[in-house]
Amino acid sequence: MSLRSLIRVSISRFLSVNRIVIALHPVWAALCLLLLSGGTALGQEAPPAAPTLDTGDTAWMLVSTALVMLMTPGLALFYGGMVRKKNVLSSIMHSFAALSIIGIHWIVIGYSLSFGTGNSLIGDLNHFFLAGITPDSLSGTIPTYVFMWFQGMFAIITPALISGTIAERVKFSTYVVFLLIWATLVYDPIAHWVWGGGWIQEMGALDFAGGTVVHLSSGASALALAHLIGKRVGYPGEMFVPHNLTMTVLGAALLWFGWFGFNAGSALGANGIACLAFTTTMIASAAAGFSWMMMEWVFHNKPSALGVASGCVAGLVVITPAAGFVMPGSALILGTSAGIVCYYGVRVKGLLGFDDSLDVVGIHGIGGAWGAIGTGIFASVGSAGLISGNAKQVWLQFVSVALVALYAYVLTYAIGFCLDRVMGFRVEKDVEIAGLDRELHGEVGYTL
Amino acid sequence: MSLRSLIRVSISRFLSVNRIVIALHPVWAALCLLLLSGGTALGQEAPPAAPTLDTGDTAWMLVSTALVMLMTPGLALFYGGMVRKKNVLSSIMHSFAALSIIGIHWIVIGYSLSFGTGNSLIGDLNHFFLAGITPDSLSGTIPTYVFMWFQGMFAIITPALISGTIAERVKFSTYVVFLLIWATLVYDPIAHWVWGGGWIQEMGALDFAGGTVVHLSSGASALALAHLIGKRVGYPGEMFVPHNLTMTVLGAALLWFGWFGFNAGSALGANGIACLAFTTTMIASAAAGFSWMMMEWVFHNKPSALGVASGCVAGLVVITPAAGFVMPGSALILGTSAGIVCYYGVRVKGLLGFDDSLDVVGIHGIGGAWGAIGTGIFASVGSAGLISGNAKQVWLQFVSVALVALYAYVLTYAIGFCLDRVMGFRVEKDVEIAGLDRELHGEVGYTL
Amino acid sequence: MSLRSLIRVSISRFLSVNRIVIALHPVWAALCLLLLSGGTALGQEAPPAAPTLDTGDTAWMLVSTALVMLMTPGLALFYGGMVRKKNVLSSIMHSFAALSIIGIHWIVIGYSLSFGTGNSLIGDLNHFFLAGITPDSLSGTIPTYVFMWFQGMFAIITPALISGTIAERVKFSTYVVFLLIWATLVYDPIAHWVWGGGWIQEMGALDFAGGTVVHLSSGASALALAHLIGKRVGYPGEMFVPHNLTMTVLGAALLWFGWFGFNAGSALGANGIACLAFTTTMIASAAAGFSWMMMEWVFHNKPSALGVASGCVAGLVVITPAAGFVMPGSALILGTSAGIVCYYGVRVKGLLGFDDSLDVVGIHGIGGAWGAIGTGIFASVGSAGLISGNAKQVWLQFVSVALVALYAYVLTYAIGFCLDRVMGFRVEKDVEIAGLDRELHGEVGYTL
Amino acid sequence: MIKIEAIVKPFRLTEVQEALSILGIQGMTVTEVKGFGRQKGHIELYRGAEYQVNFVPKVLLTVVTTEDRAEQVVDAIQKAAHTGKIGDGKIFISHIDEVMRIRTRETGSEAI
Amino acid sequence: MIKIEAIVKPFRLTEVQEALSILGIQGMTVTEVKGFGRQKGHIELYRGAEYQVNFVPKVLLTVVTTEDRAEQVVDAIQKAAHTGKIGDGKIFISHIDEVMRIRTRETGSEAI
Amino acid sequence: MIKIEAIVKPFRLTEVQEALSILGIQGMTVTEVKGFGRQKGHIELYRGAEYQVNFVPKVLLTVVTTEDRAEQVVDAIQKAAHTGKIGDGKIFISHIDEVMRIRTRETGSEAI
Ligand SMILES: Nc1ncnc2c1ncn2[C@@H]1O[C@H](COP(=O)(O)OP(=O)(O)O)[C@@H](O)[C@H]1O
Ligand SMILES: Nc1ncnc2c1ncn2[C@@H]1O[C@H](COP(=O)(O)OP(=O)(O)O)[C@@H](O)[C@H]1O
Ligand SMILES: Nc1ncnc2c1ncn2[C@@H]1O[C@H](COP(=O)(O)OP(=O)(O)O)[C@@H](O)[C@H]1O
Repeated sequence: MSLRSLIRVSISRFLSVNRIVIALHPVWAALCLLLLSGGTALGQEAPPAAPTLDTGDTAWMLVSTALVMLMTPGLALFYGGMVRKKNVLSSIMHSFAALSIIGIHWIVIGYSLSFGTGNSLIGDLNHFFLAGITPDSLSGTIPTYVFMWFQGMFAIITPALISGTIAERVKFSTYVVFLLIWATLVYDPIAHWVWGGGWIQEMGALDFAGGTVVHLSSGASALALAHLIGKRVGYPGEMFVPHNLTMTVLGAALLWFGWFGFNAGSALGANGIACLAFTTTMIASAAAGFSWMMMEWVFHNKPSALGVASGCVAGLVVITPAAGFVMPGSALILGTSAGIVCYYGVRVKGLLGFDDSLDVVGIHGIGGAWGAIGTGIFASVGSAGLISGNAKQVWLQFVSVALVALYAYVLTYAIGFCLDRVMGFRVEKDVEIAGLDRELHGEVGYTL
Repeated sequence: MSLRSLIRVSISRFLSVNRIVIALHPVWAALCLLLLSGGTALGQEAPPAAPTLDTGDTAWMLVSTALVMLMTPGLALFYGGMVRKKNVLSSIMHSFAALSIIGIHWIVIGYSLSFGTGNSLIGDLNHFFLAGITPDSLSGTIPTYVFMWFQGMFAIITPALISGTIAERVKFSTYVVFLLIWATLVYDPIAHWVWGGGWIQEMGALDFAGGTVVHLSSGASALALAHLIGKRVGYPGEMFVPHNLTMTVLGAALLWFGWFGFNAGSALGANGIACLAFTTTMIASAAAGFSWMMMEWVFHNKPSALGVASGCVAGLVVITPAAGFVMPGSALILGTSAGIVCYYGVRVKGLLGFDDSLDVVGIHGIGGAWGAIGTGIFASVGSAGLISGNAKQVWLQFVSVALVALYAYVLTYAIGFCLDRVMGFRVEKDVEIAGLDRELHGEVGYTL
Repeated sequence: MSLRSLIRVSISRFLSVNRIVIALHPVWAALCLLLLSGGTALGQEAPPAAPTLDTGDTAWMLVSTALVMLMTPGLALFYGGMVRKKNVLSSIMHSFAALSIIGIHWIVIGYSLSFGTGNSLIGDLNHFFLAGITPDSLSGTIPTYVFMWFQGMFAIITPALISGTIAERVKFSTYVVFLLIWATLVYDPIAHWVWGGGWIQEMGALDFAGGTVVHLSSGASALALAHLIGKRVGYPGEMFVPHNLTMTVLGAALLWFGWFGFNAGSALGANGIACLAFTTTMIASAAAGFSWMMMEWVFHNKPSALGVASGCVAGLVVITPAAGFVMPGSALILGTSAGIVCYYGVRVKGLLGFDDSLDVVGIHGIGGAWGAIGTGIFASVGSAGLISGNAKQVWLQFVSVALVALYAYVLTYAIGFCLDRVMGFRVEKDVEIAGLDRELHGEVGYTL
Repeated sequence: MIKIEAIVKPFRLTEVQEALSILGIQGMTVTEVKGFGRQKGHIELYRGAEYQVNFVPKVLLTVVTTEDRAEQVVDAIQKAAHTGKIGDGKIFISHIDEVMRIRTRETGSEAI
Repeated sequence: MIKIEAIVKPFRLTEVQEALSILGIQGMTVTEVKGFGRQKGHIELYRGAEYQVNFVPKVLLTVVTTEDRAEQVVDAIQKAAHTGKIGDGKIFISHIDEVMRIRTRETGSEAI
Repeated sequence: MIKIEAIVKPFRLTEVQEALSILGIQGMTVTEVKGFGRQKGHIELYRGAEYQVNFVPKVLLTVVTTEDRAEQVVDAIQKAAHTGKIGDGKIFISHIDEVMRIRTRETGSEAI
């Protein structure tokens, strides 16, 4: 089956599915997607099956998986420090709910929908409840169990990222339901497209560690929810000031630390590419922290800790899809640009007038998109981008960015819209004023 | 030197040493048990000596050991956030004192008493001061040094867990002495019974990563001290509210992160069982966080961050003895039950009317016991529990739970009783009211 | 070329250079050093090139590198908690600026100047911008990329350590420039001397993981800046009390955790020596935490959390140069002495009347010097110190300590002096009173 | 001189300040306080232990002004702080003998 | 109307409130303050640097009530806050001109 | 009895206390407050959002003393708190009816 025809097929299917999805209630849509997965398998299991277990690779993947798990609590602190004191625990809850709920969803259907053979649009349910996986199953040189959880940690942090946009006003019960539907209808399909043998992978678009799957998808979904849920009471007039930046900085540090597992772990082994990804990750984060700091210094004469922390995260976002595909010099360019692009990115909400509480759109959406395009430009290791004379790669990246963003935005808006009708997506005004910690969770962050 | 004669030597040495221990007095019960140890040794060194060093296994065990070390500071924060502001540093000190003091105790006698050949009740002093261990010594495929410290980190965190029960009123000097005696008379023997070739191991009871050795023993000991030390001034009338839940949540996150080393590291290598243990650990923690949250939601209509964090820890406690023996489905059941069992567990103190400041009994005691029994029910990998048709395993688990709990309770009560007589276990009332940080440690947690 | 003559050469060159350095403006000095690097190579690449990649070693080094990276944010918290609330973010910024700026400096010239062949005084620029390194390049059994970043993390944390001395009053812009010059003129040469094939390495002085390169150099430089910048407004009369010791304790915990990568990672593989280094590191930290605590207990009757945390860090500092060279018993002696030596070390500033805000001189300077000497005394594994009958080693250690301290002090003073003239090293008095967070960074740490 | 102390709901503070600055009153001192009264507090739950927190966070505004302006100040505060729900707070008015501006030693109406 | 300001030891607050509610007084305002007086503070030690902290945390209770009830209120507070040890605190009694309830504009005794 | 309330810059507190103890006055109560007035606040920037923080941290010193000593107390505070820059603060002087020491029930000048 030729690549061209294949793309035609996939895209047409993709669109048709999409139409259905938009038309129907999420749960139906889920069904449709699942039914479609009956089709003949066009994709294949992500990592090529290899004969024997390598203890070094396994050790590294066990650690990487633990590191990526740590990123979600890191995110909880990164976000928790930026909200107002009265909402700190509710923001932390958003991440811990993702850990608990997607942690279960993943082993039940998530992994199978994402990495089951299925077709080019969605996996299958052959691994429902991890069916068919034993301690002896291998994915490449590592046990499938650790590959499964390494991927699972990505599925967990992605919706948690979205929570930053709706922080300080989202209704917790609705958020919990949203997590489950979003993971099923948005994350799992996209993960399948890019890594599970789906159409994007077949098309040849590159995403080393999740620039489109994780960051772009969460950023685009965040924009949809920002549009849907509306502004916080008093925004932007009143003071919306981070209540504890030391917590935010600690969160950024844990994110950075965990990101080494996120990116270098995506090599799925302790090899030269893992070390390259580690190198580019460190360079991009440092460079972006520096460039964001310089932007603040030049334009406001005040380099801030929040700025450096935001820059480092932006750099990590942008290098994610490129980590194992680019050389250090390119990483330096991508990182430096990340700090500048996202510095302006977080200002977009002001212009377009939506309330993205913690700048998920500005950093993960815009940063994720730029990173994916940048990968098409700078790819040169085990792949070829513009600088290696392969201009077409930029186009492939662009297609994947456009369609993933579109899909994530539309579906998330649809899901959010239905949930808003059914359960209400937002708390009462007086609850919002009194604070979510006290009203929804019956506790307060500090008694100092 | 023949095994028998070697054992005779070790035992005689051991007893002579022990006479000293007993001369210092506390525990007759200990003596009785030790006298019984005359019989020939059936046990042997925990990990079977294997020919060569595997760098992958070694890498994983180095990391696991560091991860388990991080759990103790994680516990310091988990506990520190739950006490009142005036006692935060004293609670943190309890964990750091364990790191410092048991850290030394372990290399001097702890490791040898726990993992020395000895007999079925206690090890020997052949490894006094790590005698006989060199950088070339191997335990299985890893250097003995890393095996020694991996086990040492367990010995450190176990007494630190107990400190949660006596927080906000225990006298620091007495606590320090307690650490040393408890480690020698309670932890080291139990560790030997279960992992060092002792009677529980011989009996065939299962404990993959320390459900009985770490959690049940600390929980039962905590109950003894709760009975001995009495309630905090003003308990339960006044407000005993966590002063900084963000710190507690961070602590829970570090515990969770470190627990991957605790459980998956207990495979002593980067192999399929390590990955299985990692998988079950993640599932149980997520499931328990979720079930505890749902219990709060159903019964109080307020799912709380403290609840989710407590649930996650409860799930980790319950899966600990089972981690490498059960399949994911069983882990889901164990985890879900953990959140429910411990949700009620922390309410027991109210009914029985003792003051277990930070719920060590409710979570580690009850959770540890349930986990050990549950292992007997669900064991199916490299072992056989009830669901694999081996009902006897449940009985073996029950016996080990009962005797470990009894031994820990009785000895701890005896040790505590003596220390209370000799040094006093509790601070003066006005010291308790003014706060331990200021009064005992001459510092305050915050100057905000 | 014989060792003796070689040492003569190196030392004479060293002194000549030094004279120039002292005489001239830093930039010139830089030039001189670089020009000298034209000479024939006497040194050689740090780790002997080995044929194949070992996944286990690579896994461990990837983790170790991530662990050492985490130490710098850990330091940010360790320091941040000790300053006054109004300066917490500025202190955190000092560490994050090092991560961002030295993170770039290292890949541009730092790595090449430190580990390029060059001569016995400085590397070369052959690896300018990591030239000549590919994902396939190996250093020993690990990819050069991970070796490069492992070393890079050391280059990042060293100047960050210095920032503790000038905290609460240093001008951020000047600090940023200082970072770049100091890394080029002080850190990179010293790293080359000790690990890059420079004169200290040739002379045969031992430094397993950076006692002289990291701790002594930062401590001596800190002293120079303390002399140069002067005391904080109101020091010592007013209250200079840590504003958040829980943050400091968390920082200490992250430092301790990361230090396992720092020391055990310095074995550059997952082998017996790495496990030995892990063991000695844990022992020294525990012992020093205990001994510092006992000193406080005996002399003030108040063992403090800050004391234990300081002691643990002191123990880690002292064991650093010895970690892989000494046996556990020696580590216990070194650790215990560390707590006592540094307990007095932090009191030196009071006697000599300088203001070392966070005791960098007392802990890293004095501790680093003692550790280097102690290594000469206790070295016995893969090397021979006094206790192995090689008294000369103590002399070699002494020479390296004396010359590194002298070099670091003099150059740092010169750099600081010039910067003070050109940009001013210290903020205005009213800025210092209002707090650096608000005035320099336009933000505040907490809004509680 | 008259001292006006108003205990109001924290989220009305900005409104009150704007109302006062319209009257040309810039100077005031604000203190965070805990209020006990008809307005009930909230409930917190920690591992099943239920605590009734019976205070409500309030802010205390202190404005010192001249006799003649006192009434309009009180009026402005009352209107701006008013929500009509229980817990809107109180205003206490009292005489003080003297005011001094530390910077200039000015006293009386010059001082404020 | 009478304003009663009592500076008491924090851990006596609950007792005082109970004593007042027995008198049927629910409304009061509480402020956390630092007290300096005969009662000495404590010493803190950080890496050998010794600091004498010479304030003691106290709480300031403000109760506004009518002339006729003032005496029993003072009495109740004094009894409830009393421990007999140095640092029990002070009670300040003063007249205020007017009280207004923001919610209703009621004044005088209706307002409290 | 006279109640003297002084709003001063936090970093002058120690000086003021020393000045008062020279007068033999040990007892006082200190409250952290937010001051609004001529002295402008500062600007904070978070991801490009600029916030004008228009209060300034101040401390409120409350000293109750006898008529005869009031003047020198005010004088001492004014001198010690004075920097000459905008924001030095205010001193409010008012009469109170009675003071009671909780520990001893002493009243009047014995109570302070
Ligand atoms: N007698 C009083 N003395 C001092 N402060 C009071 C008094 N009564 C009420 N307050 C303050 O006024 C606030 C509002 O009073 P509350 O009775 O709750 O509502 P409302 O003023 O609408 O009747 C309380 O939180 C408390 O701070
Ligand atoms: N002259 C004063 N003016 C204002 N407050 C005072 C005065 N004297 C004492 N206080 C307050 O009363 C508290 C208790 O006073 P103190 O002298 O310590 O004990 P006692 O009231 O038992 O003599 C002090 O902490 C302070 O807050
Ligand atoms: N009318 C007022 N009522 C109460 N407090 C006031 C008043 N005016 C000023 N203050 C307090 O005095 C402080 C200093 O006043 P400000 O106008 O800033 O400087 P200055 O006193 O030098 O004129 C303010 O921060 C505020 O706390």
